[in-house]
Order: sequence, then C-alpha cells, then structure tokens
Amino acid sequence: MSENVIEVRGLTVDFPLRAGNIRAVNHVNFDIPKGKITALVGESGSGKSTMASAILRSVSSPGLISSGEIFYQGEDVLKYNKEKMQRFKWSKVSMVFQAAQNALNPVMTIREQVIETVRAHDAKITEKKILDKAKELLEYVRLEPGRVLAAHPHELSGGMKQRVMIAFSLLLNPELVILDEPTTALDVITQAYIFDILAQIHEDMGTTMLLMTHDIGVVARFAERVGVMYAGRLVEVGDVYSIFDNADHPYTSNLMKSVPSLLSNDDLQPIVGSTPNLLNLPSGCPFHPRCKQAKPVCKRVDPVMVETGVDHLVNCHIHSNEEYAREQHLDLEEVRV
Amino acid sequence: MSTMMTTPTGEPTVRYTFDRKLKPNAVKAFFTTIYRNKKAFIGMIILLFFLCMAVFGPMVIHLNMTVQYNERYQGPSLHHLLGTDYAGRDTFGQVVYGSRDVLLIGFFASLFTIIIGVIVGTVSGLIGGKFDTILMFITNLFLTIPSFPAMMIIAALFSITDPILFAVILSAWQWAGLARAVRSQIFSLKQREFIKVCRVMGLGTGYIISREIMPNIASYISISFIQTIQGSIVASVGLMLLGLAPFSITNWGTMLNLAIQNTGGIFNPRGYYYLLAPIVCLSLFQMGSIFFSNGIDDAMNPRLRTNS
Amino acid sequence: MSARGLAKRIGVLLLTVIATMIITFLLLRMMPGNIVGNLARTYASTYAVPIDQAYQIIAGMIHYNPKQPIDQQFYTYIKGILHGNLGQSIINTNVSVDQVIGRALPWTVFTLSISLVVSFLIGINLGSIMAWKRKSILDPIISTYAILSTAVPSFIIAILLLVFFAFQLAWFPVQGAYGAQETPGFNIPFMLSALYHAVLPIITYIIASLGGWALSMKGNAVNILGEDYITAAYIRGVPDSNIMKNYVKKNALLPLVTSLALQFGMMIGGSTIIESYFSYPGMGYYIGQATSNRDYPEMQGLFLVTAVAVMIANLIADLLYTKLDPRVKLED
Amino acid sequence: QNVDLTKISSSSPPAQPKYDTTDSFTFDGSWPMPPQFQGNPFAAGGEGTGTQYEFEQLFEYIRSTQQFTPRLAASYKNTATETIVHLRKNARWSDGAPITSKDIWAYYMLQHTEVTNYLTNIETPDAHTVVFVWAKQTNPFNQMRMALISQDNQGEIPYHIYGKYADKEYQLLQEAKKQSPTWTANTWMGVKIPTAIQTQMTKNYANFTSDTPPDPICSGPYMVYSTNNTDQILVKNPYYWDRKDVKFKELWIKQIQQVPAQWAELKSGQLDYYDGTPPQDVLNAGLASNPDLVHYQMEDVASIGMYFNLREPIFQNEKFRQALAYVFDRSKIRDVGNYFGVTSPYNMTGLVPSTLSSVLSKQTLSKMTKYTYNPAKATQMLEQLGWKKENGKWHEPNGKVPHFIIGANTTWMPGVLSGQVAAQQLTDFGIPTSLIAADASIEPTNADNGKYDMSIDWVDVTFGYSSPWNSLDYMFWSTPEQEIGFPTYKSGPNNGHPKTNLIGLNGQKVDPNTYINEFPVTHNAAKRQEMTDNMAYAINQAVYGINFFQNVTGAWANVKMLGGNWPMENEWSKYDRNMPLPKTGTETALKIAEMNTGFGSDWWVFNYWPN
Amino acid sequence: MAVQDMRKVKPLLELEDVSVIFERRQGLFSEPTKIGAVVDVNFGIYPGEVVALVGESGCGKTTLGNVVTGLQKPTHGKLSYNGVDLAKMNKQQLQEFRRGVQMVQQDSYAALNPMRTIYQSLSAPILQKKIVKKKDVFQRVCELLSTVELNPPEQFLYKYPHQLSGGQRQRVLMARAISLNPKIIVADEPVSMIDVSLRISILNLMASLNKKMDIAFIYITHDLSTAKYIAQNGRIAVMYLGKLAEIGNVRQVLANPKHPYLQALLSAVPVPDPKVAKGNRSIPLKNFDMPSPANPPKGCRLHPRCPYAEARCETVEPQLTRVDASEVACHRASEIPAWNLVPAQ
Ligand SMILES: Nc1ncnc2c1ncn2[C@@H]1O[C@H](COP(=O)(O)OP(=O)(O)OP(=O)(O)O)[C@@H](O)[C@H]1O
Ligand SMILES: Nc1ncnc2c1ncn2[C@@H]1O[C@H](COP(=O)(O)OP(=O)(O)OP(=O)(O)O)[C@@H](O)[C@H]1O
Ligand SMILES: [Mg+2]
Ligand SMILES: [Mg+2]
Repeated sequence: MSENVIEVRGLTVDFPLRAGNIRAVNHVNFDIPKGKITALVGESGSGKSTMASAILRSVSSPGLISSGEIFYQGEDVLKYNKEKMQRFKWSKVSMVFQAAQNALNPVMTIREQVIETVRAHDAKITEKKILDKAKELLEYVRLEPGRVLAAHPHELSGGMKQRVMIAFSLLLNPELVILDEPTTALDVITQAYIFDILAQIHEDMGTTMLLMTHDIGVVARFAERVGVMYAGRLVEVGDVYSIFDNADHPYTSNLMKSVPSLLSNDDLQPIVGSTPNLLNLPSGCPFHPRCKQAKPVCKRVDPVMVETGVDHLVNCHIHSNEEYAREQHLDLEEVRV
Repeated sequence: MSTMMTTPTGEPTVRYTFDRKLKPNAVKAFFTTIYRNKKAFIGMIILLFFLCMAVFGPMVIHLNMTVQYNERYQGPSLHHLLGTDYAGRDTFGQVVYGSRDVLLIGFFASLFTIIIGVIVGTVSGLIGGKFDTILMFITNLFLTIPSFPAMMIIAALFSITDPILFAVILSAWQWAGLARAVRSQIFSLKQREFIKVCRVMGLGTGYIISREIMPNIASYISISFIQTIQGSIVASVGLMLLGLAPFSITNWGTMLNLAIQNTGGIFNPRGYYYLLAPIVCLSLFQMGSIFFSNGIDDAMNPRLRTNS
Repeated sequence: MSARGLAKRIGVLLLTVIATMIITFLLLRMMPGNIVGNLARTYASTYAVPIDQAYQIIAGMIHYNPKQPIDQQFYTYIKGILHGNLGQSIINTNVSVDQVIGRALPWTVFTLSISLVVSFLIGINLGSIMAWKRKSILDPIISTYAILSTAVPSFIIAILLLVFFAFQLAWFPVQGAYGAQETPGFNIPFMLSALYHAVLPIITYIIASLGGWALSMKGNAVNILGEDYITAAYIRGVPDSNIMKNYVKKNALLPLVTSLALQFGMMIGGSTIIESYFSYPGMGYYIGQATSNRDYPEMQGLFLVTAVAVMIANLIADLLYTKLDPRVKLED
Repeated sequence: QNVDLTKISSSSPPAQPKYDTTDSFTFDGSWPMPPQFQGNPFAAGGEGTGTQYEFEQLFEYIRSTQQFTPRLAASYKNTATETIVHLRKNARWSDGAPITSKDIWAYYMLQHTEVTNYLTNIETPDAHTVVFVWAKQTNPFNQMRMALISQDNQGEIPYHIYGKYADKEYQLLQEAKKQSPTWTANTWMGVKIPTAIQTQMTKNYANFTSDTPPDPICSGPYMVYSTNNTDQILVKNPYYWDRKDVKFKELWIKQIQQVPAQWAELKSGQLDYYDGTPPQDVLNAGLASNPDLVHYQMEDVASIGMYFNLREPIFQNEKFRQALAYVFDRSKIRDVGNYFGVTSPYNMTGLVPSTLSSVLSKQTLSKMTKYTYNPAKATQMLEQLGWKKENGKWHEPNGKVPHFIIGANTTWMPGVLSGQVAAQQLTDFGIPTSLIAADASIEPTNADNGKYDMSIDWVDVTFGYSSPWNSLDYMFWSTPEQEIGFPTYKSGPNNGHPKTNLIGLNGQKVDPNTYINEFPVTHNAAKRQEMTDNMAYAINQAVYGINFFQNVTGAWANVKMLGGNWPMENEWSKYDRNMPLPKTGTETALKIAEMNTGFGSDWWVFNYWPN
Repeated sequence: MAVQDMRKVKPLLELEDVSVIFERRQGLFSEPTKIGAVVDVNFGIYPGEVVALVGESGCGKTTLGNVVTGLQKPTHGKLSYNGVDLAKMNKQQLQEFRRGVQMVQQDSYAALNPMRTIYQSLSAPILQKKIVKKKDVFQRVCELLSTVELNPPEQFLYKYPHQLSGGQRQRVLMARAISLNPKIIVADEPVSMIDVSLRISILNLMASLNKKMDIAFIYITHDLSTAKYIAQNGRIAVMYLGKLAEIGNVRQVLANPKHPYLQALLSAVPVPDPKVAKGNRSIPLKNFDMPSPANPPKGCRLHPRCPYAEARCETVEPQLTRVDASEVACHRASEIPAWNLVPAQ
C-alpha cells in the first residue's frame, strides 16, 4: 500500500439547525493516497464539500466536527493549535472551490490577493519572488500573467477565474489539492481544457488531488481511485476500473447505469425514489427505500464498511455473510433474504 | 379539446376529491411565524395594545377637560395613572384619546401613500419606456421639491377638518419614494423566470400583476405600510404645530410641544410625566412598528414561514 | 460611467433642476400668508400707525411688489439666476440671497460633515464588530440602541439634550454658532468657540444616525461573511485581521459610502427643526426664517441650493460607486 | 447761540471703544440675523431691541405713568397753533456730528408718523429749534400734542447722511401742495399726494432704506459693537450728551428664540434682567433654583381675548354675542393662559381694564353690564333667541348645530392656551368648537380675512401712549377692525372705516369714526370724558369679542449681579421674591413699570447703580 | 418520423432568416455594440418531433428558444406558426400560438412563483384560458400532476416550490407546460440543475409526453449525451456563435459528425467509461476561448479556432448545405477527416 497524505477516521460533521440536526458527514473513514487522483462522487448534498472543508477545518457555521480524526503525517489536524493550523492551510493542503467565481475578493486585484496569500504564510518573502512564482503558475495554466495579475476578478471569464484559482492553489506547493467541482459552472470545452491542465499538473508535479464531483464522465476520465458518498456516508471506495465495472454497492451500480453516454443507445433506468432528506433520514441503511436489493436488515441496521476486493471497500448488507452477521450480532434470517 | 374522462395523455381518469384538511391555513401560519419570532411578537403586542387603546380607550375612559388649576402637574396616582397636565387634567386620558387621531391619521396617510406609490411604481415598472421616463421624472420632482411649502398650500386650499383629508395631505409628499422602490422591485420581478412563463402562456397583464407580482411585493408593501405610519405620525405632529390642522390638545405631538414650550413641564420634575408620556408613547409605537415589520417578511414568505 | 452616460445624466439633472425651480417658484407664490400684511401689522403696532399707512410704508420698504404679474417676477428671477445671482431678500434691504446662503451654508456643512464623518466612522466600526463577533453582548446593545434611536424622532433627541445639557446643567451654550466676543476668522478662540457651540447639534445628529450606520454595516458585513471569498480567504490562511480589513469591511462599506454621499446631499438643506431648536444659523434655520417671513427670493434660493445638492449628491453617489466598486459599470 | 459746527466736526472722535466685560448688562432681545443686520433703522427689520438704546427721542414717554421726560429736547412751549421745541446743544451723533433741528426735520420728512397727520408744516428757524405747526382744522389739545410727538423716535435720521432723501421728499411735498392746495384730513401734512408724486416718494423712500451703513449712526447712549445671530454687544456712545449718567460699559443682548431657553438662561443666572411672566411652575422653579432672582409683577396695558367675526351672519346678532359672553369661565381661562392675569367683570370695552376706573366716570361704570360666568343666563338668552339644546348640543333656530373655529397664532402660547380652554368651554356648553393654532405667517392674515369664527388676539390694548383714544383708534382703525370684519363705508369722509350700530348711554347712536377724528381736537376735557364714557359703554354692550383677562407681565432682576435700591426690597422674603401686583398708580407701580424694558424704558441704563 | 418523411409534412413552426441582435451601450461616445445572439437562422419544427439544440454557453440557444416561444421578437426574419406569420396574427391566432408553444426552464426554482402553491401555479393558466370548466379545475390539476408522475397528487397541491425537490419541481414545470395542451415545448436545459441520479427520469418523462401526447420538443442543452439520449429518433442542431453549424438526424450526425466544431464538442464530452475516457484524446481546436459575439470573426465564425481553416474560411461565410444525411455549414465539410466516438487506441 502506498503512503497516504491524509487519513480520515470516523469523521462526523453536524449542522445543528432549528429544524433539526443535519449530519452531513457520518463516521467516514477515508484515505487519500499520495500522488494519486482520488475522486469523491455522490449526489448533491451527500457531504462532499463538507468533507473537503472539514479537512481544512473550515466547516461553515453552524457546522461543527463532532467526532473523528484527520491525520496528516501521523498527527491529528483537528488537534492543531491556531498557528499550526494557519501554517497547514494552503501550504500543505489547498483547494479549488466549487464556486470559484466567488472565491476571489471582488475589490482586490489578483496581484494583491496573491501577495496577501503568500505573505500570510511567509512574511519575509519578497514581492518579486511572489510575483515570479505567480507568473510562472499563471503561464502554466495558460493565462497571460501580466494582464491577469492586474485584473479585478470580474474582469475575467469564468474559465479564466477557475484557472486563476488553480494557479492559486499551487502557489505554496501543497501536497494535496482538493478540487471541489472545479468545472460545474463551465462549458464542456472549457471543462475538458481545465482537466487537461489539471492532468498536466498531476503528471508534471505529481501533486496529490482529491476531486469532488457528481459528473461520472469526469471521474471516468480523470480519477484513479473513486469514493462514492451517499447521505453523508462513504458507501464505496475502490479503484476507478473496479468501481465502474463491478460496483459492489447497489447505489453505485445504479448510478453508473443511469448516466447517458454518447457510446450507448440503451434506454436507461433511473434510480427510483427521491434523494434523501438529511433532516429525516430513513433508519438503517439510508439507501434502502430506493434499493431493489434491500433486505429486512437494511431497514434496521446501519451497515459497516467491508472489504470486497483489493483496495475496494463497500458499505452494504448485500455482502454480509454469516460471519459478518455474527460479528455484528445480527439475525441470520434477516441477513440472508 | 380534452374531456373529463381521460387525462391529458389519454389514460383513464381517477377521480380526485378535494380535501380541505390538506390545504394549509396561510393566516394561521402567518401568526405562528410572528409568534415564533420573539421581536416581531413583541412588536405585534405593542401595536395591538395601541390599536385597542385607540379603538376602545375613548369608549371606556371618560376624559374631563375642565381646567383644575390647583391639581396641575400631579404625579401618577390611582386616580391619574400618568399624573395630570399643566391645567390639572388627566394625562393618561389625553394619551388614550390622542391615540385615536394619531393612529387614524397615520393609518390613512399610510394607506394613501401605499396606494399611490404602488400604482405609480407598478405601472411605471411594467409599462416602461417613455411612460416610465415621464412618470419617474414627475416622481423625482416630488422628491426634490420642498414638501413644506407645498403642504402649507394644500392645507390652505382645503381646510383640514377630518383625519382623512389630513392623511391625504401627508401622503401627497410621501408616495414618491415608495413609487421608486416599487418600480425597481417590479423591474427585477419582470425579469424573473416565472413571469416570463406567464407571458409565454399568454396570461393577461391584470393577472400577472394581481396574482404573480403582488404576492411577491406584498411583504415589502406591508413593511412600507408600517414604516409610513411611523413617518406620517411624526409628520402629522409637525403639521399640526404649523397650524395646518385643528389643534388637538390630546395629540401626542401637541402634548409634547405644550410640555416643552410654555407650560413649564420641563422645569417641574412633576411635569416630567406629562413631558415623557407622549415621548414614550411615540417611541414605543415606533419601536413596535419596527419590531413588527421585522417579522412581516418572515411571516409572509412561505419559505421562511414553513420551515420544513 | 461613460462620458455619454454622464452627459445624459447631467442633462436630466438640469431638466429636473429647472422643473423644480419653476414649480418651487409657483408653489411659493401660492403659499398662504401675506408678506406685506404681516409686516404691516407688526409695523402698525410697533409704531402705532394706522394699518393702511403701515401698508404703504412697508410696501415702500421691501423689495417686493405683490401686484407685479407673476410671469414678470419669474422673468426677473430667471434673469438673475442666469447672471449667477439669486436675487435680493425681500425683507432685508440690501442683502442678496447669495449672501444669506454664503453665511448659512458653511455652518451647516461644518456640523454636517463632522457629525456624518464621526457617526459614519463609529457606526461602521461598531457594525463590523457586531457582525464579526455575533455572539458578543455588543450586538444586542447596539441593536437595541439603533432601534431606539430610529424610533425616537431626532427633534426629541435635540430637546432632551437641550433640556439636560444646556438648560439644566448649563455645560453647553443653549444656542448660536459662536460667542459674540470672538471675531470670526482664522483665530483659535473663534474656532474653539465655534466648536463648543456645535457640540450639541453635532451630538444630536450623531445619536440619531449612528445606530442606522451600525445596523446597515452589520447587515452588509453579515452578508459578506457568508460569501465564498471569505471562506476561501480563510482557507488560504489569510489572517483574521486582514480578512476583517480587506474583505469584510471593504466590501460591506461600498454601498454605505454611496448612502453617505446621499445623506450629505440631503442634509445640506439642514434640518429646520434641529437648527431652529439650537438657533444654529445654518441652511435649515434660514429656511425656517425665510418661510415664516415669506421672503420668496430667499426661500427660492435656499430651496434651490437644497434641491441641487440632493441631485448632485445622487450623481456623486453613483459615480463614487462605480469608482469604488470595480464590478459596477453604470449604464445609461 | 449757534453751535460752531466746524469746531465739532474737526475735533477727532475718540478711539474705538474697547470691549470690556465688566459692568455689562445682559438681557434678551432680538434683531435681524446677520447678514440681514444693517445700519439703517428703517430698512426692514430695523435694529431690533437695541433701537431704544441706540436712538434718542425728543421726549421719553413712560406708558404707565403717562409722563414726558425731555431727552433731545431741552425745553418746549405750546402756543395756539404751534409747539416749539428747543434742542439740547450738546447732543451729538455717534460719529461726532451735532444733532440739530435739521435732523428732526429730516426724520419727519421721511417718517410719516401719526403726528404728521395733524401738522401742516415743520419748521427749523435755527439749528436748535424745531417748530411743529398744527393744522387749524385738527389742532390737538396740549396733552395730546405731546403724546403724539413723544411716541416718535426722532433721533434716528442724521441729516448729514440722509439729507438728500429728506430734501427730495420735501421737494416732492411742495410739488404735491402745488397740485392739491386744499387741506385734507388724515394725510401727511394735510396734503393729498397725487399718485404720480406718491410713486416718486415711494421710490425715494426705497432708496433711503437701501442706504445702509454696516452699523447704525446712533443718537442714544449706546452704539453697536458686534452682532451675530445670537448675541449683540452694545457699547457706550462716546458722544452721547448724557454719557456720565450711563451706568453700564456695555449692554449684552442675547437673542434666544426658544422661550424655554430664555427661562433656562434666566434661571441659570445668564441674564441680568428679563421681562415677561412665565407660567407659575416655571416661575417657581426659577426662583427656587436661583436665590438671586426677584420677579416683579406689573399690569400690562393689554388683555388676551378674542374677536368675533361679524362677517358670519350668526355673529351679527348682538343678543347671541351677549349670550356667549356669559358662557366663558374667564378665571379658568386665566389660570391656564397666564395665572397672574386679572379678570374684569366687564367684557371688551376697547379700553385697558385696569384704567377703566380712572378713565370712565363712576356713573358710567355702574351702568355698564357685567358679564360674569353664568351659563344659566346664557341658556336662557339662547332659548329666547329660539335656540334649542338637544343631546347636549345647541341647535340654531333653523335646526343646525353650529361648529365654530377659533384661530390662534401658534407662536403665541398664552393665546393658544387661552383659546384652547375657551374652545373647550364652548364645547362643554354645547356649541362644538375647535381651535386652529396656525403659524404666525398665516394666522393673522387668515384672521384679517375672516377665515375663522373667532380669533385670539390682544384686545383692549394700547400701543404707544396710554390714552382711551389710542386704544379705540387701534381697535376701530387698525387690525382688530379687520378681524371683527365690520361692514365699512364705501364712500364719504369715513370711506373704508367701520360702520357700526353702537348705542351710547342714553340710547343715542355713537360712531367710533367721529370719536377718533374729534377726540384729539376736542379741547374741552368734559366733552372728551363724555365721548369716552359713551364709547366704552356701547362697546361693552355690543360684545365684539371676549376679554379673557388683562395680562400681567413681569420684570425679573438678578439682584446679585445688579445692585441696590429695589422696589419693595424689604418684602422680598415675605413674598418669596415673587412680588405681588402693586396697586395701580402707586409709587411702587410706577417704579416697577419703569423697570420694564419691554415698554421702551431706559431706566436700567440710567438709574441702576452697581453693587 | 424520419427526417425524410418530414419534408412532406409542413412544419408546425418555422423560422426564416431569424436574427436577434442585442444592442448594448458602452464606452466613451462609442456606437452601441451589437451582439448577434442569433444570426440568420432557418429552421422548422415538425409536429411531434424532438429536436436537440446544442452548443457552447453563450452561443444563442436560449435566445433562439425565446424566439420560438415568442418571448423575444426577432430583429430580422420571420417566425410562423401553422403557416401564419407571428407578426401578422389576429387575436385568435395569437391565442392559439400562445397555447401551442410552451416552455420549461432550467432553474425550476426560479420558474415557479415562490409565493404561490403548486395548485395556484397550475390552476391559474387553466382557469385563465378556460381549458376546463371551473368546477373541474381541481380534477384537472390532479390529473396533470399524476401525468408527470407526482403521485399521489393531493400531496403536492398545497406545497410551495421550496418544499419540493429539484426533480419534483421540474415535473411541476412539465405539468404546467402541458396544461394548455401545447404542440411544442421548448425545454431549456431542463435537467442541468438536477442531480445525476434523477436526470434520466425527467428525460424519460419528456420522452413519454412526446410519444403519448405527440408534443414536439426542442431540447436545449450543452450536454451532448443527454441530447443524444432524448432525441434518439429526432434531429440535432448544433449552434456556434449564433449560427447553425450542423443539423440532421441524431444517429446519423453523431455517427458521422461533419462540422469541425461538432467534432471538437464531441471530443470534449467525457464518456462515463474509464477505459474509453482515459484514452488521451485532445480536442481538435486551436484555441479554447470563444470569441466575443460582439465582434464575431469574419468569414466562417469558427476559423480562428478551426484546425482545418483555409483562406476562404476567413472571408466567405459558409451556408448550410446538405452533405450526406445532414446539413453542414462548412466549406470543407466533405474533406474533413471522419471522427469517431471511440478514439482509435
Ligand atoms: N452552512 C450550512 N448550513 C446548514 N447546512 C449545511 C451547510 N453547509 C452544508 N449543509 C448541509 O450539509 C449537507 C452536505 O452538504 P455539502 O455541501 O457537503 O454537499 P455536496 O455533496 O458538496 O453537494 P453538492 O454536490 O451540491 O456540492 C447538505 O444537506 C447541506 O444542506
Ligand atoms: N438581454 C440581452 N441583452 C444583451 N445581450 C444578451 C441578452 N441576452 C443574451 N445576450 C447575449 O446573447 C448571447 C447569447 O445568449 P444566450 O443566453 O442565448 O446563450 P446560451 O447559448 O443560451 O448560453 P448558455 O448555455 O450559457 O445558457 C450571449 O453572448 C449573451 O451575452
Ligand atoms: Mg459541494
Ligand atoms: Mg441558455
């Protein structure tokens, strides 16, 4: 097994709202292996962005990390003090945001924001050095550095802003770049282009990347490892090929089957039912009301992660055998049907 | 085109029956939301209090305005809850009697302001073009021309005898700001997708205004309504002091003025009750309005109202 | 804004000014109250002269002929304006309206700018602190204060200040702009005296507007705090102080700067009530005086200045907004 | 004894007086705000309160004592047709120029005051003699002559500055005389001015009033040192003829617009002197918080009351007006309007109530109707008129319920408060009445134009010198006439003047116009007495309005800052420094009256001596 | 219906030389800039067919959709419905057009009045247009909801838009669109804001409405996969910078895309199959930024980005011409190398 940049253990994030508690991330264990591109897929609201922000300890209020650990180099990031955290952010793990359009301060030029960011981590570095680095990176993402640096965010197109954000994320040579749906608001061609650049970066610098998306096509094209999230749970993790070809979780396999493709002409079957309401989750496995293979146990008991293949984990009762049932103190009857 | 026996897609019909219980009660929901919003609830209580005072107060309380000079500036007692004024008359009774005029004028002034402002703003915003330019030009004039001499003229031309006329005069210079605000709201609403759909469906302008646009600016209008009441009350005090309306000794503004100007209310600690009674009432009413209008938006917006 | 747009705006502005001028002119002439009559009454009782004689004397004294046709009066008025003078005061022989405005405007601008700047600066700082430290006790205190200060009409604030600090405690002068023993000009005693006299009016304005600034600033800042770029900056490791300064304050301030300009324009006319309470010789005070004397040219002049100030303020507010906010490009 | 003009004008005036805060006398007053303030007292706005200290008269007249003290005049003599006045020879303007008869002449050329209606000419035989030449048709009796002359402030127009306007006016007068040589009553110098000349005169006058030095050229004890909108400082006029008697180095006048602010300043010792009587509570608070204050009450020569609008048919019925007079509980109105005021058993007589007993004969007084509060009587009278009271409201004979409007001037609080109580009393009696308290810029005009049913104003008042004639002249030929709205003569000698149905003591018709015209020129005192008796009786009977109460005003002194020799000084503690109203005509009353600057008194300036 | 058949039927709605030009003032004393959002488009919609309109963002799809629904008046050209020019319609014909052409928008939340319940939103047009009698409105609304598979309908009637999920709201939009028994529905990116797992069901619903009610659909999207899915038997029209670049039967066009732009577009679409997707495939364009529609390139609008451009492309504007089964606006349509969905390994 290769080394992991980040190891998430038992991470739980809650949003206590007036209407009830939303558990956006529910006891997730997850590794981000070094040098690989890992993708997290899942429908909207499944907790992808929350997980990303939890890694950077910046869950938006009123959210709070209720339990779990996030290990970086064997140390729990959640236990870092303020200074240490300040240093960790961006220089170790950086992020390209879901709404990159709005991720830049509209009243400051790109140049000012670049300088500010670097200075926040190293007050002594000269302005020239910062700008040289920024120019290099901007060129790398195929932008004209001079013009872009002098611009205010609104003077750039969406694709350009996204590329600026990518350049930004590389400013401090982080070990991990989290890409939270970097192309949702963009066009197909621009999207392809951005992923082209990202692939290039990955190839040239070997940067570890964590990609959050719900575009299955993008995952197929870009990722090496895939995690699937559903209602705050990580339901399946595995190598990209095994996830696409023999997904072990009914949700994953249904999802794969419901994506129209240029290559096939079949009529597709949607996943029945509607997306879960996090305020009012079904008992047991949250997917069971939509699952065709649901067993009685699914209604009652939350499944646990089991390994079904090499580096392939799944969180589903289908794979529960007698041994598992015994371990979990489950009724054999329920498990079998 | 379609008969009742098949659905639009030609499948056999199921009969659906109307179930009253399923239909949510918007009025109840409105008050539930207000109740849940602490500030708005307090505001509503305050406003209700003043409303009751204005409506029932004069029926319950008898106010004797005969001068009792030796009983002037008394402190609060069971007999005189807020003490007496400079001529020995009950302050509380005056406040109660005064509330009727004050609220009536405020209410009607606000009503007229809203009516004119909303009509002008809506028409201007919906029709647009040259018409809008002209209407807005006029509106701007109303915003720049000093209201003070204008009000004096109006008041002189129509001698003010009842609160309604008084209200008309007050609203004559208040609608312009509202019209502009409504217009810009209409402008942005006009661009909204659901209005576009109505146009595609060929639904009439009347329908679009009354059913699609109005519900969306209703909360804005209600808030403005309450705020205009506030403004009108303060303005009415000013107008009365200018002598543009019959001098009512129980009007809160008049009480305030009398306490300060020539009756020694501010020089006699016992007179402070008389001075403070209208100030507290005015401020309390204003505060109630502000609080309540804070809650209106919540209560009128289904999104905030039904938080599920 | 493009030069073309600017030109168009100024055109509309001029048109509005002209229309305002005409309407104000007519309105004032229609105002009830007979200038000659009022003066004659006073004259008759002061000098014990029969009333018709007093009428004649007054008619000779003032520069106003009520019998002159209104179109001629208007013509004279417009001619004067085109020559840059706003006419002669009716009541006050040999005093031009320009002189009156020249006297009044500095005082209003003086109190106004101090009170606006002070209340604005305090207000926005309080507001951003309120937004930043949502849980602190500052928020409920300032919110309550702000609501109270909007609920209490500003003239009541003036009265209360006057009653307590001038009448009862006598800490501040009850009225006026400077002590009579000072010679107006650039000398320290005069300036100190002017400052001392301005304290209560300024405090009145500040009390009345401070809460409003704080609340709007808080509202804006809370919205800004929810913006993605704040989270982004936080994640980038930008220190809190920088976020506060460069992100929250800077962005939340933009709309307020325009309202500051608007406020300034609107208040150039001065507050008649407050300036009268303090007998502070600013624009509002003279508007009150001129109105009660029905000094038409003076009223016209004062109202014109006020209207023009409002309109220019509007324009400046727009320009300022485009200047300050790189995102906004004004059209038309 | 010609004054050597050259000698005086060549002597250089002393250096500008230095400003000194010691011995300054502070009080409140008003003047036009800068930049309106200017140096010509006849430009609109005048000089304000300072006028009486800046300008000197030929004679000073004290209203309540009816005495004339020579000021610029050294002596005078009345002949059959002339009054000859000799001027002081040492009097000078504040710029050093001597005050001569030419200055007095210039004053009368440019000021067409009341006295000029009785003159045909003013002559200046030498630099220090002025001769008033009375018209033989209207030749007043001596006391009247002096009263007419002494109400003018003759030392206001320096000939060496404004001479050209006076000369021009004179020249125009001569031309007018040529064009209409016959004598005309009630005109300036008896000359009917043709319209063309009148136009020129108006223009000349306008030029004169536009000729304004920055500060006035003064003839009185003080001159202006500085003026801003709240404070005016007057300093001693170095050329004043009687400067050694001027007690204060400077007068500091404060313009305090808000009435409560005036009281606050008084209370806190910021004012040395204040005239006016505030409500009882303010007064007590003031006296209590400042032990140095003493308040002297004195009778005002005016009453607060209201006029009925005779344009309204309902008020044309005299019986109805009389009935209304019984409805008002005037002592309650007084309590609120001015607690210290004095009510009179009679109603409106046209004369100052406190003077009635001295001006009218005992017999007349006893015959006059007393209108004390008597609602029963009012009810009875109304029922006789065919009115009916139903559900607590009175119905006119035609069944209508009248609703009355009383107009009052907002800026005049005692009037508003009185009016409010009066309206309340009428309403309580069963005639719904509301008060409209309108701005000072509207209310008088509205009242004059008959916009209200009743209007609150000063009634039974004398402005200027105290004389029954003066009061009645004011009532019938000035603003009250318009407020009451008498029908007027459309032609004849009384054109434009009121047409009344006044009935005298013996049932004979009396005409106010005749009274006004003839009283001053009636040299027989008994005849004058009879005329006045008839008028007062008739007016009281006619009930043109209601006299609520005679005003009592006050003079406040800060006895710590100022010192010594006060009236009733030994009784201060007895009355807690709020001194009671002295008996009319007593020594004390005179002394107190002299203290009141509101009556044009210079007492402080000359008679006060510092601690 | 195959494309060939349609030639015989008269189009239900026809666009002839339609252009929409927006004017925007900017800059110092400059002339207003003109944005040709739609330029000289000729296009017919036949009864019951499905047309997918695809193209990059900003190419004018929505504007064209608005022209079809009558929301946007063409600057030039004419739109006819049932053979009648829209500009010359009488009141009744206009009514018919209004009822005949409906739309479904992208943002289902914005498309519903947030202050009104579903019942209010759905019943209003039925009542206003007197589709059924007043007493039957309730029944009708329930039927509509059931048709769009919102069952049981009673549960949805009194909900406000925010109380429904995106998919449910999109169904409500469908229900509203069919409530007036239209002939054509313009669906502007109806699924782009819906979760992946639910997209297919909406597309299936559209397909079933198309089949059962014979409503023609114009499906506007930039997602070629869904375009292909829904327009299986229909046509596809590809737009570039306001102009139609290629149009034809979906199967044929996608099997053999002729226009270089379409080829580029197809190459950019990520295929949900790692084996195919990972085949490193570059996009056959020289430049990735779309030129501003305010000053489009002369000649062929694609030429600055087109790898096959030659001299005439810079000057002569290509017209739509038939090449094999489709119509293509490219000078070199027949010379451009064939393009395959699955790249040769
Ligand atoms: N600030 C917040 N306040 C309340 N709830 C929140 C907040 N942020 C996220 N949530 C809730 O947490 C859940 C997970 O949200 P998250 O943004 O992580 O999902 P996601 O998988 O990134 O979705 P998407 O694909 O739409 O970005 C959602 O149900 C959301 O409602
Ligand atoms: N009202 C308008 N005023 C000015 N320009 C407009 C207007 N509407 C659209 N445009 C411009 O017309 C062009 C086409 O816009 P349109 O919305 O039709 O594109 P689209 O293909 O639907 O794009 P998307 O895929 O982003 O929805 C764009 O450049 C746009 O900026
Ligand atoms: Mg997300
Ligand atoms: Mg679009």
